[in-house]
Amino acid sequence: MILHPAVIANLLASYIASFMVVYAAYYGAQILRRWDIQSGAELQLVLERKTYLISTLLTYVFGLQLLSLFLYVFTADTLCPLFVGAMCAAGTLNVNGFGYPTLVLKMVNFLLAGLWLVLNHADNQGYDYPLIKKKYLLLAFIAPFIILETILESAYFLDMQADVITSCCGSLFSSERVTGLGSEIASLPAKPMIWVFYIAMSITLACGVFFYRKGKGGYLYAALSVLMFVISLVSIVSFISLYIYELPTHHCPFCIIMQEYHYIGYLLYILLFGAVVSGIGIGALIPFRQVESLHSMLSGFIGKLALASVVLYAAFTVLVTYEIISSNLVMTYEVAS
Amino acid sequence: MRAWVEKQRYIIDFTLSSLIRRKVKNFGLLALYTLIVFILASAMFFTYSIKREASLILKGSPEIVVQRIKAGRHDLFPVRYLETLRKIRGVAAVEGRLWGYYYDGLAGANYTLLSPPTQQEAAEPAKPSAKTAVVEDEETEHHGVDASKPLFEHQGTALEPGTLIIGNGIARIRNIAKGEFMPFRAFDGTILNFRIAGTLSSQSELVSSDLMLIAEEDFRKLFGIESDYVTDVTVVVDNPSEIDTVASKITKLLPDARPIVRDEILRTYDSIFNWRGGMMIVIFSAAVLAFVIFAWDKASGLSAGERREIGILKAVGWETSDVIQMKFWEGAMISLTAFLTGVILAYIHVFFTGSLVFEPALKGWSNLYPHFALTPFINAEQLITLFFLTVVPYTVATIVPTWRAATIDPDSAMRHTGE
Amino acid sequence: MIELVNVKKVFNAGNPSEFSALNSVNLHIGENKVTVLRGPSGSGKTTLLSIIGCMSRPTAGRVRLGGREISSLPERFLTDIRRKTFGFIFQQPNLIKGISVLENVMLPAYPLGEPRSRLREKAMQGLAELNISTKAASKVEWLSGGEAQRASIVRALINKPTIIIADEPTAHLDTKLSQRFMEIIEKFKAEGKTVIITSHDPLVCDSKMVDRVINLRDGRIEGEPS
Amino acid sequence: MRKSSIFLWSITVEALLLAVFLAHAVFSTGAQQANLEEKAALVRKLKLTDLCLFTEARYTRHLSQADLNTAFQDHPLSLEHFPSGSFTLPPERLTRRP
Repeated sequence: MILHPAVIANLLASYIASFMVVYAAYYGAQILRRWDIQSGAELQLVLERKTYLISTLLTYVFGLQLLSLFLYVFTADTLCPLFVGAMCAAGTLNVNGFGYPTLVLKMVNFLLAGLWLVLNHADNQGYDYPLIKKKYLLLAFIAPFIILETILESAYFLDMQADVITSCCGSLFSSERVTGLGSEIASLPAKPMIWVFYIAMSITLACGVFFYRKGKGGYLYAALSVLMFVISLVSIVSFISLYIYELPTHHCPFCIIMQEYHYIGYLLYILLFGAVVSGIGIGALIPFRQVESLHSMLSGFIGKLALASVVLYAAFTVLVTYEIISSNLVMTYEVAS
Repeated sequence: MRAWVEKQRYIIDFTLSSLIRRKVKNFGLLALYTLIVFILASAMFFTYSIKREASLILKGSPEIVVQRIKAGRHDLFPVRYLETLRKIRGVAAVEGRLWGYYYDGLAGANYTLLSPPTQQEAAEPAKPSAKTAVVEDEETEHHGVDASKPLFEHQGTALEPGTLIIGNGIARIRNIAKGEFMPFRAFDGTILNFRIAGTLSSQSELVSSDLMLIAEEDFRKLFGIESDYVTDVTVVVDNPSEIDTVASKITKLLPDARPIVRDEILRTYDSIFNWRGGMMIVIFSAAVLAFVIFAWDKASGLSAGERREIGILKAVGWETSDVIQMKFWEGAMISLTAFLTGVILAYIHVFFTGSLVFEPALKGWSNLYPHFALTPFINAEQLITLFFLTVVPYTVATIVPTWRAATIDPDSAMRHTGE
Repeated sequence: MIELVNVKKVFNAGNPSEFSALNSVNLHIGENKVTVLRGPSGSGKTTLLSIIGCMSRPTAGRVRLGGREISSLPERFLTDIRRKTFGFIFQQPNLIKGISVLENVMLPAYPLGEPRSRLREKAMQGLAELNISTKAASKVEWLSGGEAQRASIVRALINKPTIIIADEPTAHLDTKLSQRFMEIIEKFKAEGKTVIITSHDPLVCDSKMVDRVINLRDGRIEGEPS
Repeated sequence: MRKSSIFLWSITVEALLLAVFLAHAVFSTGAQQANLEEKAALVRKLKLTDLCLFTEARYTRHLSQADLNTAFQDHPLSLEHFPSGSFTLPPERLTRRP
């Protein structure tokens, strides 16, 4: 294991997150078993107070997940000089088999935690805890994922050998070598990918505005926002990063949050994550629209989520277009495809 | 939205006044918190900037250094081996290096004596290798070089036999200047007097504060090294990506030789300062743990007054989540102030006062400690790591006690009769 | 206005120290009436008051406020109702030291997030009504008993509640201050507020403006079958 | 002046101060380029290999040149007796398992 401050911080964060989620899930299970809104018994009052504890814990876990996602990528970047051949975070994540799964799991957990908070906010509006059973079932569903993420992350950092030869960012993402997940992304040709991105985005935005106005097609929009999330990540690797680096071969999606590129990656990723969390939040809330106690406020809340998601996706697209226009890389010839 | 902001401002109003009311305990916590952030931040800034400076400066170090090992110890390198090295394909130049240590009893410091590569040779392998694209500036300096030119010349001071060019650290310790004499005891006890021809610049103390440049024959006379031995050998390789293959060839050809590749040098420094950063964190985590327990205890051990206060708040109309927000703000205000103050003080400490606090630990027992100003190097990653190591544990430690405090019954204020 | 249907309240149920503070209380409190709950200490007066005032929930039974059933509401909604409809005056002034009288008075309205200027003005107006506006900026510790009581009354009124609940208000006041307090209650009644007072001070119970006196004993209303 | 404004103002002032220092960091890396370049040139010219940080012992002065078991020169199990030894990890080559 590399005794590096960032590694220690990462492990500390993931252990704390797991501890908090397990602690919350334990109380959640208790609530699931003995919750009875009608009874005024002491146990019911104690359980109700516990709901505050659980929502506070989950809010902190949500924030921690977001921060530790960026710290994880940062640590990979600082450790890359230790590995022969690793030029940036992408290479370091390849040091052993746990690097990328941890990253993907961290993103998934972040989205799940976000979804839980959306559900929790909606539930708090109802005067008889309408969604309490569903949200704690979701919590029981999230807990194993976060524990799995902690195990993977510890495995990744603990058996990391300093001087393992690792494929560097260039080759990992360059398309000549078509092995490993990383290189497939890049082999998607950049020019057509731009069209795919813009078309998919316009469809998503159109569906979002339609849903916001008419209130129909919520599930469609939720599904589209998840699809758009994946397409955006893929397009970041295949063409957006090229424009930011102004280098036709540098496909790495991690270096854009580094200092040399004025931390532009943060803005891009935060807009993207915000959009997809509010997107899937809509999908999760639509089935409860006719719940009696939520009836009045839920459609307003879903409307706000839809608006937020559409605005964030639009802002993401504007930022991407600005990057493309302002970058002096001209993509006339076909690149690396 | 406006009401939400206004509510937060009200809660901050109330939290600040309640913090100020219990001045001693809260400011004690704040001071301890700032101290922890300060020490952690200083350690991190110091190690990160030294690591970066090392990687920038040592880029130009020799591509391969070959040492001879006898019985596990570094031994002198016979000159006849140089021929076998020159015959290896892909080797551009091979050159012996003469350097050693001299313990000066007077100042109690070790000096590194080095006989610099003679100017001609230094100019000859001037073909810029792919890695270091810096153009060698020596040629432009003295293009019409004449035979009588001194063997080595540094910023105008020529190094003739019998003279020395000393590092700034040595000049400072022995407070001697150009033109004075410095006695040396040779290997056989005879005293050799050398005139100081000049000193190296004070900016480069990080690499040269204990360095002494001495002519080759003086070096051999001082240490009694015959002319057919050198300390070690540097090898310049045509194609930088060939370095590893050349190194493995060297080990095959000279079993008792040990090549050290430049990347290895850079990686040594990286992992060493990682080790130090991590070591500092591990040792320091005991202090952070103690601090977290203190914060947990302070948060859960509510005094009767605090408990009564929350009871009143709940009675007059504050909801549990309002009290939780108040406690959150309490934690956030202390953490934010402590974090910012700690980081600012650490920045000043490391980059303006040259980490005064760490000097005794870093200096160790060497009286000759280079005075160097570190180039400030700070990025978001260090601040996030610092945030995770200090603010996150503090916040997490106070979550459960905060919640327990917030769930005091509203009617407790009613039950409370006696005063 | 407020209706309690066989409300029961049991503390630490299920273990030996089980103690039922209230057992099946039925009560109806009329609009714009002054009601006094009388009973020795330990008769469940305070528990009944905290249930009426939405501070705690009954173990069993129904509580209806203005026709809306509120006993199984989550605490978030209960507090919201309490904030807007009830004003509490406690036996002790229960003012928070270290902050000024004005801030103490504004405290209940903090979570509602009103703009500060409007809130300050409302508070100053309330203080002026009970003529202690001169003490607005002074520390709570410097107030006399009567002034502290009046400050806590102004605090109870800050959110313009329709129901005032006073728990043993005159316990620590001398007769002159108690009479002054009863005049204030009269003013409330004139303004159309409902007032509920717990007290065993004859000056309060036998005062002419009291519409109804309810006697409580061992968690039950007297004259009602157990 | 409301207490919350005092707090918010003091935090913004501290954040600005930090921003000033960050800018100073970015600015001075540019300004110290010459200084760095001079050190790098000296290293290239004199073929140096190590930073001169701890001059009290051979294996702490030239960390990368220390031979195989210099770190435990006197006795394989004798712990470092120089404080800097506790900071420096024995060079990797020693710790790398064959």
